[in-house]
Amino acid sequence: MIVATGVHKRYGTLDVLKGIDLTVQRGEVTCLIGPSGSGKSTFLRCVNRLERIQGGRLAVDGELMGYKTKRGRLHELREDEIAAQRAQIGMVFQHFHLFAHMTALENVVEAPLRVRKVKREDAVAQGTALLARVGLEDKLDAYPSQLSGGQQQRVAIARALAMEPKLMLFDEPTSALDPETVGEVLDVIRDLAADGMTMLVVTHEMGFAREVADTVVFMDEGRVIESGPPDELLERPAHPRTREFLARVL
Amino acid sequence: MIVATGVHKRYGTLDVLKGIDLTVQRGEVTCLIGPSGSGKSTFLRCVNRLERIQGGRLAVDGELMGYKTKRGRLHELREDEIAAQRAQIGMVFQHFHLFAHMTALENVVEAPLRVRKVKREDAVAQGTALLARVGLEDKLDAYPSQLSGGQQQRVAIARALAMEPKLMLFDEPTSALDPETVGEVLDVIRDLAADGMTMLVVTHEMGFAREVADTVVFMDEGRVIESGPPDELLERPAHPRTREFLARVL
Amino acid sequence: GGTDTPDAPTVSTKPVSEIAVPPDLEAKGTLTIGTDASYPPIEFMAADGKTVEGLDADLGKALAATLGLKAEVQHATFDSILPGLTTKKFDVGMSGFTDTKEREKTVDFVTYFSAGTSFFVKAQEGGTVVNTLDDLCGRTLALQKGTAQVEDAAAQQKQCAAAGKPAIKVMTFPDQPGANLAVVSGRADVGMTDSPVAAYQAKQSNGQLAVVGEPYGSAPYGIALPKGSPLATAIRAALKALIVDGTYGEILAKYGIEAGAITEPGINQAAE
Amino acid sequence: MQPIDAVPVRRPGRWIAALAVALLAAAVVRSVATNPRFQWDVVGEMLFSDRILHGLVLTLELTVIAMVAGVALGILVAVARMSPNKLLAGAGAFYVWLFRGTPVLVQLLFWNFIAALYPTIELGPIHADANTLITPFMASLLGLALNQAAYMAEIVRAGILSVPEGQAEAASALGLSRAQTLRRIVLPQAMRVIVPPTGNETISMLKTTSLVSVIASSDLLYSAQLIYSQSFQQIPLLIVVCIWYLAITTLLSLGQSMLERRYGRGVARARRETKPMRLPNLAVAR
Amino acid sequence: MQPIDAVPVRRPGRWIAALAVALLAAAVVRSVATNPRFQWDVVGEMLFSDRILHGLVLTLELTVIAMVAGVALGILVAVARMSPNKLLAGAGAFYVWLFRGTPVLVQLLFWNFIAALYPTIELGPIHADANTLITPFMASLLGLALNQAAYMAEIVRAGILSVPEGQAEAASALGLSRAQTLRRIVLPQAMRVIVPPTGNETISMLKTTSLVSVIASSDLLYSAQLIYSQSFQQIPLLIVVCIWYLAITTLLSLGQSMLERRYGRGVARARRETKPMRLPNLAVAR
Ligand SMILES: Nc1ncnc2c1ncn2[C@@H]1O[C@H](COP(=O)(O)OP(=O)(O)OP(=O)(O)O)[C@@H](O)[C@H]1O
Ligand SMILES: Nc1ncnc2c1ncn2[C@@H]1O[C@H](COP(=O)(O)OP(=O)(O)OP(=O)(O)O)[C@@H](O)[C@H]1O
Ligand SMILES: [Mg+2]
Ligand SMILES: [Mg+2]
Repeated sequence: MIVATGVHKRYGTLDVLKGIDLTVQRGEVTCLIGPSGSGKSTFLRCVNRLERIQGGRLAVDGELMGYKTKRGRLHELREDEIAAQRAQIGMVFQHFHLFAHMTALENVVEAPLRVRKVKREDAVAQGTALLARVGLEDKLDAYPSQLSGGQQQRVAIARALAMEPKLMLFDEPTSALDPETVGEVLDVIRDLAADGMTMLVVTHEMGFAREVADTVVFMDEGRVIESGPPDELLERPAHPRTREFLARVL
Repeated sequence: MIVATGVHKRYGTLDVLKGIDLTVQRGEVTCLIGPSGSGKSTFLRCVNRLERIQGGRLAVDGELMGYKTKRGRLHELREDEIAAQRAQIGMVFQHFHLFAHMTALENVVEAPLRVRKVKREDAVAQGTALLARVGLEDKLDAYPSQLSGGQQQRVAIARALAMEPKLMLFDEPTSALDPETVGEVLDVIRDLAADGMTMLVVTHEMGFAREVADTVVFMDEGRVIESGPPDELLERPAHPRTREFLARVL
Repeated sequence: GGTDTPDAPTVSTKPVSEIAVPPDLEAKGTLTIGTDASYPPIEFMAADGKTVEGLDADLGKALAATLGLKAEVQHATFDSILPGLTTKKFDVGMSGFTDTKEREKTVDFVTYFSAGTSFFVKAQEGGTVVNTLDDLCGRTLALQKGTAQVEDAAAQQKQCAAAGKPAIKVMTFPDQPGANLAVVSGRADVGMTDSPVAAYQAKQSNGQLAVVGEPYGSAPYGIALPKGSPLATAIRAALKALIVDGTYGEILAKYGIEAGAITEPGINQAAE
Repeated sequence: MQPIDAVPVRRPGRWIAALAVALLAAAVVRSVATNPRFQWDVVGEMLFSDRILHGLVLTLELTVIAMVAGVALGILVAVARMSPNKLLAGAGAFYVWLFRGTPVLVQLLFWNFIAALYPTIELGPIHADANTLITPFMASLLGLALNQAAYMAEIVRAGILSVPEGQAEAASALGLSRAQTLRRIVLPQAMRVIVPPTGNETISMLKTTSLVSVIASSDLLYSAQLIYSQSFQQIPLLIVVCIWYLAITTLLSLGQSMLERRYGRGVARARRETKPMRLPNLAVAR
Repeated sequence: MQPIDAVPVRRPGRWIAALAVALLAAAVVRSVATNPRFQWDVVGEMLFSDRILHGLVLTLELTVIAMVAGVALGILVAVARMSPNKLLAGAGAFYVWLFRGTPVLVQLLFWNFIAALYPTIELGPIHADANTLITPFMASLLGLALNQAAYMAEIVRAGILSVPEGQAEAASALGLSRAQTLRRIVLPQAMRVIVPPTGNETISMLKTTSLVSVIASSDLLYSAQLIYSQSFQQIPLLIVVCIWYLAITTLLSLGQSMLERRYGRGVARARRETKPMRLPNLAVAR
């Protein structure tokens, strides 16, 4: 589903990603772990082209993100073509970023209505079903400010799912939550995994990674240090840096 | 140091504290735990009179907070008298609330300069020493926005200590931090405890409570359910509600 | 165009001792004159931006001297001069006021000049021709707010309606330059103002404006005083003295407006 | 529960202040009502007179149209200024500089008397007499709206900058286009910051419209001035004007607080509502 | 590293827009420079003439004093409006209503002609002739500053509300008094929100001062009007006025951005600086 080869990303003179090679198979859950500043969020943002990359190739479902190849040369895509590519990828942010002026249901139906041009009644039916699926059937008309952090994050997940994405990206979806509500959100993600959704999850919850991930990838200083099945990588890390990091967070 | 008897607090028609009895001895560390909404923050805010109470008595170091007794009757204190009481109690907030337009050092020296009317050079010397004590000697001139969460919280602690308080209140000082920086702040609080500072700490970090607290108090729905030494309360809770809560967070 | 600044006025400074000046004014020693210095040549600001010049300024100083007073000519907006008399901000108002019945309801006038009204248009081949008030019907007319011509136009409006002619489209501007610009830009067909003013601005406009037709009417200009003020008779007497000794004639000649000279000043002589 | 039955702090300063304000108010009301110079009879007579009402209508027309056009154009200019396209950003900045930098009065004179500079206007196929193309009403609107747009552009820009970046980012991630993001996500949230200063501007505009007097259009204030320039009842007529302005300002302020509540939706926390920002009570003597 | 060597998206709309703007600008400059009706020689001659410079000085004096007084009074009114004391809050709200609701022109006339209403002013021991107590310059200042204070009060109020409550709370917890909290903690942070609209207001004030012409004080604009009422050079003199206003506006805008940077201290995140708010590029054709 995701094929990244030698992805480079620079901010000004700061090299943030220094050649990322990473593959996520369809239907697989991959967890991305690593210290603060290692470039995990940046990589996620490159995957749905919220950031442009300066080198390498990044394809989702066989399509290069942001470019097309014509007569052997890369051509930049237009805004609307990039928007169409993004619409196929769901993204859940650390701080939810729910639209503050819309109710939970309005948040969920906005993109289907405007981007997929679904009929309003269909969008509302789908949105209601999605909110029910994340356990918020009684919060349809609540504004984000009236919801707890865990509830907000579940709305954000429903909002991303409403576009029926092929791939979901999660950027530390539980790290802004208080300890008691973390569980709610992890349950929802666990369900999605069980349904076969392809997911790339940046997380600090090692217990969750161990339980749900098919592959765990450890990044540091803009590079992938090692990757493998969770029980292997988390129990018997090959690389000293991985060991050092795990010692600190576990 | 703190003696609370039957403290009641209402917001409009909502009874938040329904008779809190609690004593904190000089030089002791007390940890306050309990589910969200149980009134932990509210109690802390009553202790330094950021909120008025509607019933009961609350004294710090033998003085009623916000009142004086004259000829057998309670008299409300004037603003400046309350400010003087508050100046003796340090408070550290969950979200730090550093003064955004001041550097770390300016944050720390502000209250000594304005409230204690210390000479500038003395305040700066003391502030520099305090920031060094929390491990931030190289961040004197950094603005809060240039500091990580853990660093900001340590500045907030230094700011409270600069008033040379008799008592320190902490309201979930680490819950807005990312997992890797929680340790920095807990280390500082641990040091304070070792130095004999009297402290009342609202926390979700059970490991920390077990290690540092002399007493752990469990609150629920505006009441103290039980309290005791940490290994007793955390290992063999007497009350079913405590047991249920601990099962969820541990 | 340039700005003609006439030489300093030559004024007879000999007090006429038999004229009785009200005691409060005598005590004060100065005659405060309110004028709107944007109406050349009746009154305008000298190049220094502080001294007011023109007929009213010169005549005002001469009158004050005759009464044994110092003159203080203060610039004020036209609207504010008559209210300023009530508040005692000014002792007299001299700003080319036409003595009208309407104005006589609130103030007294000592008449000192007789001005007709002239029409002016944009100077161009085959431009608008206006000879009489009747020619105004159906045209766009530019006026300055608060002038006597506003009332003339309102009266003529009724005449046009009575004669079954199209109405006048009146545009009333806050100041005379606005009205002039309306004529120059073709926004208005014709403007109407006191004859001396019309002649002066035609000269100043570098050939952009032209006076057309014959002046009509001969409305008296009056020096405005608070209603019932005892100063009125004193001013009239002083003015009479200036007419007799020739100072009056000299001042008018200086601005080239001898045509409007009068021989006998009166009090409240508005035409019916 | 042991009740708290405390003697409140005595605040003599507060009582003295209250008394002073009350006395002052009474004195002002009495003096205004009894002073014959205010000529309250004339006020009553002129308040609903035809000329005043006609002026009022023009004032309202100009205010509404100029504000609507000014806000719309202001949004475009703000967006242009913030555009990544250098040319557009420059053009937007120039617009704001030029129109904020020159007095509305001059702009009104310019549009109305443009024929004095350009007797005929040629714009490609259009070829027209300037005076027929731009009527005085058009000139008023052009002058007021183009000027207002420059001020609104600054207000809108501040509003847009106040919306957290995450909102636009989340919209992009969902596949919304830039235009949709602006219209559906950013602007509605920016409104919270945009509405209060726009209220100020609208109330200002109400009064600014009286500058159209320089092109001989009679708004509320100029109508009154024209009347008192003949009848010399300056004070009562100005009172009439103030009464109308105050009435409309009151309505506009009500409208503003309704809009503020509307766009505050979902922003105020539930618990915030019972707990307004408390502020030092500086002016009261202790 | 495998470089990305992609063909950029073609944006013909952008090029056409650039060309159109450039052509338009060239046409306007040419036409303005060559049209004899602008009388550029007179503009050059009058730009530094004494009367214009005197008017300019009065304009600047009034703007500076009225803005300083307006801001100071505006802060007091805003604090009063937000006070827990009902009386003070009511007085503040009334002040804003009254002064925003009446035109500055009327306020200026009121102060200048207060003698028409109250020939002598008696305030306890003070007993003075209204005309000598309130000179035209005083009247101008009173009118402009009191009016400005009402608008500033709204701006300051919005600024204070924008400071997170936690800031004032942290200050209280440290034992700072209410006055200290306001002065040292709340206001400095509110400045970020207060400065931009105050810039708008200052630039407005620059032009509003010309209303003092109703009380015959000669500011920049009125000086020009007095000159052209005699010399008939209306157009070049208005151009002179615009040049001066534009020059001062430019200086004020520079001052504003310096202040904005000063009060932005500590607010912009380090990483934000390299990443400005990106906005939809609406106006460019795709
Ligand atoms: N817009 C930007 N401009 C400049 N530098 C940036 C920007 N975004 C990120 N960076 C820098 O890139 C590096 C990687 O940041 P990134 O947010 O990807 O790390 P992360 O692994 O997600 O860390 P965390 O666990 O703290 O979220 C950091 O040094 C960061 O400061
Ligand atoms: N200012 C207020 N106005 C109204 N209700 C309030 C206010 N502050 C707190 N409450 C209510 O009081 C109750 C106790 O709140 P408090 O913040 O003390 O809980 P807490 O134990 O600190 O919870 P948490 O762990 O979430 O911080 C909650 O129901 C809350 O909604
Ligand atoms: Mg990250
Ligand atoms: Mg709490």
